[in-house]
Amino acid sequence: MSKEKIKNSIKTGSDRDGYFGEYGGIAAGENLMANLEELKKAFEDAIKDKKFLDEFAYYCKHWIGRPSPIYFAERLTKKIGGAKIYFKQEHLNHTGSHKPTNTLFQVLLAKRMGKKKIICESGAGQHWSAAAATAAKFGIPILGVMGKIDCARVNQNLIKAKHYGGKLKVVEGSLREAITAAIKEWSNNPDYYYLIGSTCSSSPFVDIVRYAQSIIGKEMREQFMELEGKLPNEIVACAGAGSNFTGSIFEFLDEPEIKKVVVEAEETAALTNGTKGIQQGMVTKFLQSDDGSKSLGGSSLGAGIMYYGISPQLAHLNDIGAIEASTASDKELLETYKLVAQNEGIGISFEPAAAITEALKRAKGKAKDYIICATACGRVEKDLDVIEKLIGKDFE
Amino acid sequence: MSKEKIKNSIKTGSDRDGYFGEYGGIAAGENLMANLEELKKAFEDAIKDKKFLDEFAYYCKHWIGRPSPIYFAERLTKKIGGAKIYFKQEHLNHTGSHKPTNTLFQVLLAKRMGKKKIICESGAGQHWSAAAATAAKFGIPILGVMGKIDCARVNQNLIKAKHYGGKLKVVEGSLREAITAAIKEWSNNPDYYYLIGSTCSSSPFVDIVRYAQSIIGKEMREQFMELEGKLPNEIVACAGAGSNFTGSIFEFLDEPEIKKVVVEAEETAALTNGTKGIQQGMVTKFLQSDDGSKSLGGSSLGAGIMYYGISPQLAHLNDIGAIEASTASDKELLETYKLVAQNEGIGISFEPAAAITEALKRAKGKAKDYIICATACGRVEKDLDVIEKLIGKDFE
Amino acid sequence: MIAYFVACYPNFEQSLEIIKKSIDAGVSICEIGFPTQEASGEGIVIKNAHDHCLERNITLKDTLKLARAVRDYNKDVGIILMGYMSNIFRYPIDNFVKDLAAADSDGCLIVDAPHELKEEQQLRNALNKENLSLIKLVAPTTTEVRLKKLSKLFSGWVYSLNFSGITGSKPVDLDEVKKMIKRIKNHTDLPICSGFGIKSPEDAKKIANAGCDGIIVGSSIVDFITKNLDDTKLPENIGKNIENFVKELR
Amino acid sequence: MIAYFVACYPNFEQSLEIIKKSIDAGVSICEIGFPTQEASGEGIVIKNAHDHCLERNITLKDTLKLARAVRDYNKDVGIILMGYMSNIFRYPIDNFVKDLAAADSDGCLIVDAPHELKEEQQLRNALNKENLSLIKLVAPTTTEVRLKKLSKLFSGWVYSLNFSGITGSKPVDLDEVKKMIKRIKNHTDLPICSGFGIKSPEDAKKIANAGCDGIIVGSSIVDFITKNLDDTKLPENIGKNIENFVKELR
Ligand SMILES: Cc1ncc(COP(=O)(O)O)c(C=O)c1O
Ligand SMILES: Cc1ncc(COP(=O)(O)O)c(C=O)c1O
Repeated sequence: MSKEKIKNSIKTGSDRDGYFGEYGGIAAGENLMANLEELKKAFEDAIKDKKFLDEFAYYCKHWIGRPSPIYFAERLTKKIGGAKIYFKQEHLNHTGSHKPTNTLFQVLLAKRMGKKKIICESGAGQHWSAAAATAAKFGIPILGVMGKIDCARVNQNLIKAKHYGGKLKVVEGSLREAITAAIKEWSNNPDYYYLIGSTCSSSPFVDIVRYAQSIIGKEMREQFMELEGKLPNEIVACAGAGSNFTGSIFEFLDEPEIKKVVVEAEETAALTNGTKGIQQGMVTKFLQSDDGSKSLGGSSLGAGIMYYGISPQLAHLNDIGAIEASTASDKELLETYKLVAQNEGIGISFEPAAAITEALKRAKGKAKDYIICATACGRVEKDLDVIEKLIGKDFE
Repeated sequence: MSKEKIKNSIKTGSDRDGYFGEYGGIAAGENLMANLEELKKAFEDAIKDKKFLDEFAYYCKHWIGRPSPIYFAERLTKKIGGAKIYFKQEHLNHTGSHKPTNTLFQVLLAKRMGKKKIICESGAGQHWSAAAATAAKFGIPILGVMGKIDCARVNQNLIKAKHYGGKLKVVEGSLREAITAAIKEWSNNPDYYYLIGSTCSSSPFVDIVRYAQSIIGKEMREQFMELEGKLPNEIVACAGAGSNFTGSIFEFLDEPEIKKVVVEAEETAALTNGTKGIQQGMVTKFLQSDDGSKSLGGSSLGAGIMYYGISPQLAHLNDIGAIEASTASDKELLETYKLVAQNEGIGISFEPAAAITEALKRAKGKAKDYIICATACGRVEKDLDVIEKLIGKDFE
Repeated sequence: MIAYFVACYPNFEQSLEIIKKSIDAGVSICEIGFPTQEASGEGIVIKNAHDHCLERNITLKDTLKLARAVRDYNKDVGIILMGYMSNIFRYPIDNFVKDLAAADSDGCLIVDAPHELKEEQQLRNALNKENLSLIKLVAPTTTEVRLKKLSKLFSGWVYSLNFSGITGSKPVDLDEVKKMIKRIKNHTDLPICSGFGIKSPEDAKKIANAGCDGIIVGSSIVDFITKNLDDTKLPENIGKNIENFVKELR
Repeated sequence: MIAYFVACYPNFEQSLEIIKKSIDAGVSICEIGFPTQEASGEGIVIKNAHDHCLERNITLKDTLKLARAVRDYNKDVGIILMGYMSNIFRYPIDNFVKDLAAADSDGCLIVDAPHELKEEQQLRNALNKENLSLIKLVAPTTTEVRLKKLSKLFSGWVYSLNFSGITGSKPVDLDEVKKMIKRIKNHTDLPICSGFGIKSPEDAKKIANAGCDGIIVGSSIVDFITKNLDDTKLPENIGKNIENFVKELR
């Protein structure tokens, strides 16, 4: 990896005002501005502090179990016939997804800032259980907010979080409403740390989460160089708001020869089908009514990729052609889950099934030395009840 | 690690006849003898084959996600006040326990032997889901046998195994009956590979499983030397039949200064309360009726440590004082689960809770630089429903 | 006294009638909130009113119509549109400012648009050109450095938040309010209005005595409407309710 | 003809009566299985009979008593105890051999005790000293090398397994049986008895013609007992049943 400064690098954080091109920024109430400023300063300080970064690396290794390995999906590759398909096995992380890398980074940041309590939102409950685990590990009380709709289908995460000692507040709706409600909690308690779960909301959250998750791509570089002697030709990852995808590709942003493909749930594809707007603290693409007063979008099996907005950085990168966007349907998620289970002995959750669906399509017919790496960012446990209900009989 | 031959080393496999001292051997039907001989030869050949071992190491790394890290349980250590408590995080392995290391090794062995189908038994279903995943990964059909009692409480493992493509046969009873029934299946189909889940049954199974799982201790040595510059003073691990414990301590058998403590479920503590007998293919300690016609022992929350026998090697090592044995009660398992969740943000299953229970007792009041390492060999998901039912309300 | 209304709550006609009666009762500035799902700064009372209007497809356009009708009723009352950036951005901004001017309103107040937001700057410039105000908020958490910067952007009057948090969530601490107003006065000569947490005429009086030039009542009025939706005399009763506040402020 | 009985199934008295009538019907060797949970080589029919006896606390001691009673009834019939190592080991071995001799039985056959097992060696030595036999089994999967080793240990007669698998699980392949017997004959002059999968007198005849010196019927007899537990004439009917087998073998 070249250490020289690259001219016109796009591998950067947000600009001075928190923007990525014309997206991002801070669209927050005045009462949160001091918090956001404090957070930004704390973040910038922290990432210059070797001790802090060493601490993050230490717990990444020993608590989360990083690095997550890359894995050559040999039988799927053979079945599809074409490019070599790899998985980045983020599901092997503690708590079963990429989420704890972010919660670890931010809880350490909260600790460094002297915060005594944490608030967070969650969609699939993966962030919630990861956040609650992290807060327990460092002995900090935590309050989570989730939408009723999501709670119903990811019960295991709720139970685990409860056992870790987290308190949960359930609100009507889904992730959108959970974020709104969590921000309200923060407004009411500006001395808390707000632990956001993805690359969304106001600056500097997008940069913080991207910073933490970029470890995914960094590991990928090292691992591919070691195993294959070269980097993958394409990197594919799913996105709810985008932390998993951004983390997977950020490392390679200045290498345009590597294709970067983000996959959204067909029903909530903000990047593909959204319009520019200002909601939930940021300027980005949303699935929204024309007048901006309502969110749109249906429901996906992938609870974690069911967000009606997208990371502002990804909106920008998509506009400038640095990434490509695609979608996956519920039917495809199910089929891909089965394929992966039966051919690789890996039970992935619905979210990474979106990425792998796309990877399989792209692999077909490609040269044998072409490499496509899909990030497998979740394990199936949380979705198992739903799958059993839906397609249990298929497996008899 | 010294490479010299140690005089009177006890870090060995079974003797020429498959015995460890007066335990072990082969107590199998004549129709299985050829299979066992074939297996022994194949095993001895395989572990001399660098290519085979490299393959095992490759998949350990990329599919299972080994090495599993060691983890300093800082808050528990502080809470208890005494020795430093470490966890060996085997629950971070793919499928969530130490089991896939064994299934991977044996499926590779089966492949090498040209076997076209696999049979296995399971108690907690951890071995079953790990075995089914491994068989799927290598495209080999698999038949599992489990007892009805166990099936009822580890439903998630059964569903996952089904999705991997495994066929399950349910028999009356628990692990004992499952082993008997699986052996019968093997007797009926001697061309199948019998994939045993632990260090039990006839020679060479005990050696095979021990060989595969010894990676746990090998990793521990490297990791402790790197992190602490010294080895732990005590290693504590739970045992059903003993693969997890044997894997954890085998590496250190010739270092008597390291205490090795095996923890059984109080209700099924064969090593502590058993008598010598010959059942299930081996000479070892069992909880049995005086006349040897029936097994005894109650039920433990730890489905995976509820076996009425014990590895013959452990019976021997216990007789010669190379290891110590202890037990944990259901009440203790529950309490320890809660403690670990709330203080370390790790949701362990009931089996490792046995080891950690013992580790906590031993840590109390010890010197601050004394190190106790407990193997955390399973994650909670499979036990979550049971915990919710039992102590859900405690956590509100 | 400044009163906050959710536009077209419970519908256009009643909403207009309510506002008219409020003006008659002595409201000097009408804050008309335009409905949005994005009500992250609002408590449950106001949020529910927003949801009621959203279900009936009330838009910012309807809100501007309402503002125009209010102006037609009264030439002198202050009219400020209040809401979130989402709707204005989608309107889009320049058209919104044109329509706001056409409605002869006085300006707007945007909850989630700090001056760092480029779109806020765009809105502010457009409003300035039309001689309309962008009312800025100051919160207890606003730092001195920031307050100084903000003071250069004040226009019309200053909205002083009585506490950090969402509407209607906490009791007011009078000493804090006094401190806030004093802090802001150091930076501006514009009127300062205090909002959040004013539930009763007694609250209003206390806060008014804390040194501000006006008080803003929101949740309390919306709550009254919600609780009396079936009352045929609702506008009149709101008027009486507001008279009670105004009396205390004289 | 060799018949396999589960000791004390369904109880001591009936079991004894059944065996007596079987001897009268022409059984030349009685194989009396002692009950154990450890019935890993048995099919469901025999396993259920074992479980029945275990529930009634039948032990190896009871089995020896039964063997003694059988001997008292008939001086010439062969009596072999059959079962698993578990019970004998716990008895323990030396006492078992003493009691077996005292019961005037001819030996025993242990399913799960290959000659590699040290405890088998111990048992074999003890039996040898008392001039009792340890019947060894040969399976289709037994290799030539192994068969040669085994042949040195043969005693009494040789149990040739008709297939690899558990009792009662598969149909018999006659060619395989012939091959088996021929292979064993190459190594020994002792009588060879074929067992497993012999369900009917016709089966018995076919197998007998394959060159063996005796056939062993197990599941089929146990099954008959299980299905006719309430029959007061059960022993007699078993006798008739066995006569049908014996007829085919003459
Ligand atoms: C397993 C899993 N994958 C992916 C996502 C999507 O989130 P993001 O886009 O932030 O990676 C989630 C969110 O909850 C998730 O749980
Ligand atoms: C999580 C877990 N730990 C421990 C065990 C005990 O098995 P062993 O003694 O072979 O390690 C099991 C067995 O299923 C298990 O599932």
